[in-house]
Amino acid sequence: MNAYAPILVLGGLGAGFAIFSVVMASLTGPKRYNRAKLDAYECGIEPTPQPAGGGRFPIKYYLTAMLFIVFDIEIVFLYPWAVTFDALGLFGLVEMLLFVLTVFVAYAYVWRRGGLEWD
Amino acid sequence: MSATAAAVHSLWTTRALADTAATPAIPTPHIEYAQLSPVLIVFGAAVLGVLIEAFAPRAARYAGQLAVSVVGLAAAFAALVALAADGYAQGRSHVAAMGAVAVDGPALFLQGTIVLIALVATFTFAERRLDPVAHGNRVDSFAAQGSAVPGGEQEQKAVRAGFTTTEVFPLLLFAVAGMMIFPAADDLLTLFVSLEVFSLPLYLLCALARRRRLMSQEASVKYFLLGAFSSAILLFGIALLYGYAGTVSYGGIADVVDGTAKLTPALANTTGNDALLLIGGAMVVMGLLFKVAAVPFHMWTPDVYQGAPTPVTGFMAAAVKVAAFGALLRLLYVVLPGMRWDWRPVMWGVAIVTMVVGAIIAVTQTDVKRLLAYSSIAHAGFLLTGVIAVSPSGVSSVLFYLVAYSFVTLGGFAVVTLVRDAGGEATHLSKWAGLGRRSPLLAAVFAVFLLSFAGIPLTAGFSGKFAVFKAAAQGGAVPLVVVGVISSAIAAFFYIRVIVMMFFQEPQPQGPTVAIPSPLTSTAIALGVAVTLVLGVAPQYFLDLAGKAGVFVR
Amino acid sequence: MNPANYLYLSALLFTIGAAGVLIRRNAIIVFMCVELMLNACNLAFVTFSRLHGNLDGQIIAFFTMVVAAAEVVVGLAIIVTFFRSRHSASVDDADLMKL
Amino acid sequence: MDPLIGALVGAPLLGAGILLVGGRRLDRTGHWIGCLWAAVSFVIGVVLFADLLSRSPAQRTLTSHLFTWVPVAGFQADVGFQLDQLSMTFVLLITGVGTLIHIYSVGYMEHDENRRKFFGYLNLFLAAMLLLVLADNYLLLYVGWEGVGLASYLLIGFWQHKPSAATAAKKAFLVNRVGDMGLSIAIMVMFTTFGSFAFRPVFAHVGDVSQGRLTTIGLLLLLAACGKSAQVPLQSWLGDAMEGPTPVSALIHAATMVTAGVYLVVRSGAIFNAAPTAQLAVCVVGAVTLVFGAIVGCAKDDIKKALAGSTMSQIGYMMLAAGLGPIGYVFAIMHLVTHGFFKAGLFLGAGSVMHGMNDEVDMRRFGALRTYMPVTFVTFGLGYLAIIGFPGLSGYWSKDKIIEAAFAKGGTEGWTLGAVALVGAGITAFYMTRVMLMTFFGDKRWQPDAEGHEPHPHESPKIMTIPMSILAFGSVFAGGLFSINSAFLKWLQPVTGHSDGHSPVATWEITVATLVVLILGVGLAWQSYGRQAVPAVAPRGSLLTRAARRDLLQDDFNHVVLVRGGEHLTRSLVYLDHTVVDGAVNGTAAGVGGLSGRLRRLQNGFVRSYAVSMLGGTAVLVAATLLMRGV
Repeated sequence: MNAYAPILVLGGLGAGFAIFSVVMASLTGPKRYNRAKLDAYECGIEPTPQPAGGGRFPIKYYLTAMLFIVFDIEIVFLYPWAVTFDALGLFGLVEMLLFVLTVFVAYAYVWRRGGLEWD
Repeated sequence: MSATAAAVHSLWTTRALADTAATPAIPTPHIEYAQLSPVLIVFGAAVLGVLIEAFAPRAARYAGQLAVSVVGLAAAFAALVALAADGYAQGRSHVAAMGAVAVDGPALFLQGTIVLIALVATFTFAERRLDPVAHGNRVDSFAAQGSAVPGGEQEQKAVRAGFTTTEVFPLLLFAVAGMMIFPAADDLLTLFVSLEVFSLPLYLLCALARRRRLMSQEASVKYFLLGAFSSAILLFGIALLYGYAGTVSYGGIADVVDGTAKLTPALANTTGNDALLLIGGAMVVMGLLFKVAAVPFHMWTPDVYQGAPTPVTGFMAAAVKVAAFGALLRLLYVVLPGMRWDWRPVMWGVAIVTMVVGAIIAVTQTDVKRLLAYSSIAHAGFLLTGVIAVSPSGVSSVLFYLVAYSFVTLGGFAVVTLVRDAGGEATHLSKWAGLGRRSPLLAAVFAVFLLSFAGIPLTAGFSGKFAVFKAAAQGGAVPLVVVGVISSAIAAFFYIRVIVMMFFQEPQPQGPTVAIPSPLTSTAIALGVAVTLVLGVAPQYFLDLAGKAGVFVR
Repeated sequence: MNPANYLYLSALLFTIGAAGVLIRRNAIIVFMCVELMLNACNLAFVTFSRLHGNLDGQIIAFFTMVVAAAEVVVGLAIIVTFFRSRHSASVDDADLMKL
Repeated sequence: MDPLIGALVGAPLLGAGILLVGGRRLDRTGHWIGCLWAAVSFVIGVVLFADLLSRSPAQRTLTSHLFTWVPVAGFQADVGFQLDQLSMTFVLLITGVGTLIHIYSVGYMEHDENRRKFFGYLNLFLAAMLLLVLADNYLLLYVGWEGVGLASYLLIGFWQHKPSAATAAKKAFLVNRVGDMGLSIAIMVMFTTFGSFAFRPVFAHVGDVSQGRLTTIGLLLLLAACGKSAQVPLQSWLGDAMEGPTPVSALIHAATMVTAGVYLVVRSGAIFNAAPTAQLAVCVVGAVTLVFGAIVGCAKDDIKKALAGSTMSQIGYMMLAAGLGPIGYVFAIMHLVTHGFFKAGLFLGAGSVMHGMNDEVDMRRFGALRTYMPVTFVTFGLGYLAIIGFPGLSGYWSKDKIIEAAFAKGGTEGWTLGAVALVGAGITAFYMTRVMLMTFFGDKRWQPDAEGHEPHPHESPKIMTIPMSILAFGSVFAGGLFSINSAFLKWLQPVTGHSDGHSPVATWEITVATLVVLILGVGLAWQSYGRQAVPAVAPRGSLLTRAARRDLLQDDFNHVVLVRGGEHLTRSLVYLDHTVVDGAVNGTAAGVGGLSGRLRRLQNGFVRSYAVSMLGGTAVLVAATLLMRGV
């Protein structure tokens, strides 16, 4: 049972905070609704897209998403290095610089070939 | 409360082990740049290629890319030769980059083969004389704009503007670099990463055909989905092997399998469970068998070979097989020799099924590219017989066979690019009827390649098959050799059938024409013929070379 | 808690992914199932890492994530071009080449 | 010096490679490249010759082991060369005459658009022929043997747009296959008998083997020699082979390739010496062909075919000599060399005549050409005198020796063979005089060619006449030079061995008899073709003449016996084949095909079913691995 205690504590804390926030907001905040506010929030695009042309997303959306993923994921290598920066010394620095440089080459390609332009 | 806090803490930390208490000292890693230089040169050339794509004006890209690729590959080959001359192929071979990459005979031999294949493939990639001139621009085998919808307005615009996908060169180089690491990988992580490094560019290259783009894209989708599926299975196998041995380095796993490793309590617990080893090993081997196109993991091969642009097909058929067989050899000979009594019978089965199925299905094929695809499947079976030998001569015979096979394959697919009609390449076999009348030289060259595939004496194919079967027979796999010879006979049937078709049938009235290639493709074909004949007539030197390069470092 | 349970979970996820690849028609979903398989592998790696008390497994998980991301990028690009030329992402429509 | 031996073969091979791969861009220079590599090969040959001469006779055998081709325990196929006096003689003949003919062809083939290809094939031929004579084992010799066959096939059919040339090439190829079959079976028997096919071990162990085996091998080798050297009964292809360009006829079908059979017999002397039956068979074949070819030569009106008959006949002499054993080996080779000179010269002369006469070959349409083509006339005339054995010229020295050796065999055989050889000499004098008279003397019987062009005979360019002159020089002096102090005999003796034999007839008697026969032959020819005008249309002629015009009915014989008989045999075999063999073969083929069709259906194009197969395969793989551990 002891093993599950932390989970229970964490769950309790989380639930408490959620209930507290919602209740407090409804009690104290002003109540002026509009359409945008009533919509569910989904990363800034319409949650139920129904544009002309059969409900397809523009290709740009995927492109941006893919670019985001591929550049975002590089952090995963930077983080462990940052933690052990001292221990790895100059070797680590040089290697990481090379790594980042390579990522920048990819960035340069994307940028020059218009991958970052929305239109 | 403090007990609870510690327990919460343990959710995201691991308890420090006794011997690494306090701040664990990380030994400063080091990388032997000189020994890795061949791979690094190719990677460097690839990155340079990306920069050319980014900054060079469109008109200058083709020449720039071609120059960078050729120079990079040539430099890499020079570096490989220098390493071999320095004795890294024999006495000085060791494991570089903190146990990630082996620098030894088989690795250098296979890397050299891959680099040469890539060099020849670069020539076929750069061929611009085959397709008719479109809107005043010479075009190659690749799509004007890969992202444009086939037949759409954007594509026509791209064609009119004379766009070409010069990205194929850096993609090729990335793939080559991955393939160079693949047979040299000395831990499972490097194996997996290099697998993906060479696979991902290939998926893209498959989709970039200029003609028949729907088929090309379909090939790409199939290759990608199945390839991703197989690499997921391979990765799970790696996970299980890691679970069994507590390490992913080849030497470490081999020690655990042999029972010579120092047992920690955790290890004692997992090594008791052979299922982890057996299942994991089988799954990793499956991932490699997928790449070499062994039955029953072969089904992607004909579809992808047919759909992909022919230069890419030639490159894939040759280089992937070399890289994957290299990795398979290292895995089975370095990591798993301790359990060869388990995998040898299984591989027997795979080899037999592969040879027989490859040869039999090929009999009824009507498309040249699919025919060559099935032939490559059958050849994978022949190569597997050499792998099964588990002897030094097994290694050297497979190395030799790979060289013989790959250049013939490259040449064969290069010939396919030359036979064309209005719709691009005329790959249907019926159109090849009477080619010997129309273009005797080309038909004769193709006949030489086919004879080599069939393993007729005085060709490279014969020397290779002979070496492999000999090694297998000496290794006690005589029944396997018998099956091999029978399926060779079946295979010879359809190779000869094509030759008969070319020389003894009347040409069709609306038959294809044979394009006059530039020196690029001619070089590729001539090299294929030269290797076929040299390895067929005087194989001894190369057999010796392969024999000298046949010792793995551990 | 017995680490074997994590392994069972991982095997379960892997199987679900594999089954998805075989059953689903939409290329994107097939692909998501492959990603699920990769993540099942990650779970196994991390569990074994904990079991053996070394960090190798966790490092491998990092690499797997990066590789998976690269695969996503390549895969989505391929599937999107495929979809655009056929107006269908069903893998069963990809049967121009057979026999 | 040893690597030079390889270079000897390599040079023309390289030339062939360059010319055949080089493509059209070499069209303008290709012929000179071809000549260059032939000449390089000749120079290397001369260097090696000088090297051999500088050694003592016992040490004039150089070997060069290139590599082991197929290394298996108990079966070792090496690629190695052996250069001794015998090979050296051939090397000089092949490269020397070859180079001259290359140069001649530059002029002869000047207007042919495929001249580059022609020179490529010629180089290929040189390489194959050199390989044949330099091989140190029968297997490699076989490679060269097939190589010259290939080159010959390609060159006979060089003008493949002519149906007759294509047919002739096919015929040569087929007939040669019969002989090649003999050689390949001989090699197999040899291997089972001696466990090797290298010359040295085979010849060293001849004594340990039963007579029957040796006779079998000898007869099979004879069959091979018959095919390549156009000996009865496999001679029918040579006449048709004249469809090829004339330089080819000169080089391949007169001077070198067709003598390969003689080389084979002489080289295998050790085997034949121990198998008298086979030896006698060689003699008989040689004697029969000698007369056969001579008779055919008498009746042909086509100048090249007449010469082809003569070639057959002269090779018959060589075979006869080779069959005599140590008495005759040296003279066979000596006649081979002198024949190489004068026959090549004669063919080149014939080519020169054709060159000036709109490619006309019918001698009945020649006549009186001696004033129009003085150089050709003189060189051809010298060749003529040499071949009929005019005293002092090359043919006299070598042919008389063969006749003498035939008598020296002794017994009835000796008398018979000697008499046949003597009669052959007479017929030779007759038909060669006939050729000479019909071509260069008498009245003009020129006729316009098919397109109505009147012939304007003219001397050929220097590039053609110079090689002809050099060959004529050889025709005159070679035999004499060889005979000074028995130089040739001493040179070859260490390889072939020699014994003098005891001739029942004195040398001077033979010389006189030969001269008498010679004069008879020439006189008869003068009577028929010199004094009387030659009719422009061939008269009906006697039965023998008519038969001879049809190659003594060889083709008809072949047709009746082999083709018809073959058809019957085939028909019955076909029946057997259909019912029994086909049942099995077709059953297998259909089985494979059916299986193929069924398996093929698994490849249904659906990614998902491929994935099922992969996953299923993995499951089987895993299960099998686990099972193995379980077992």
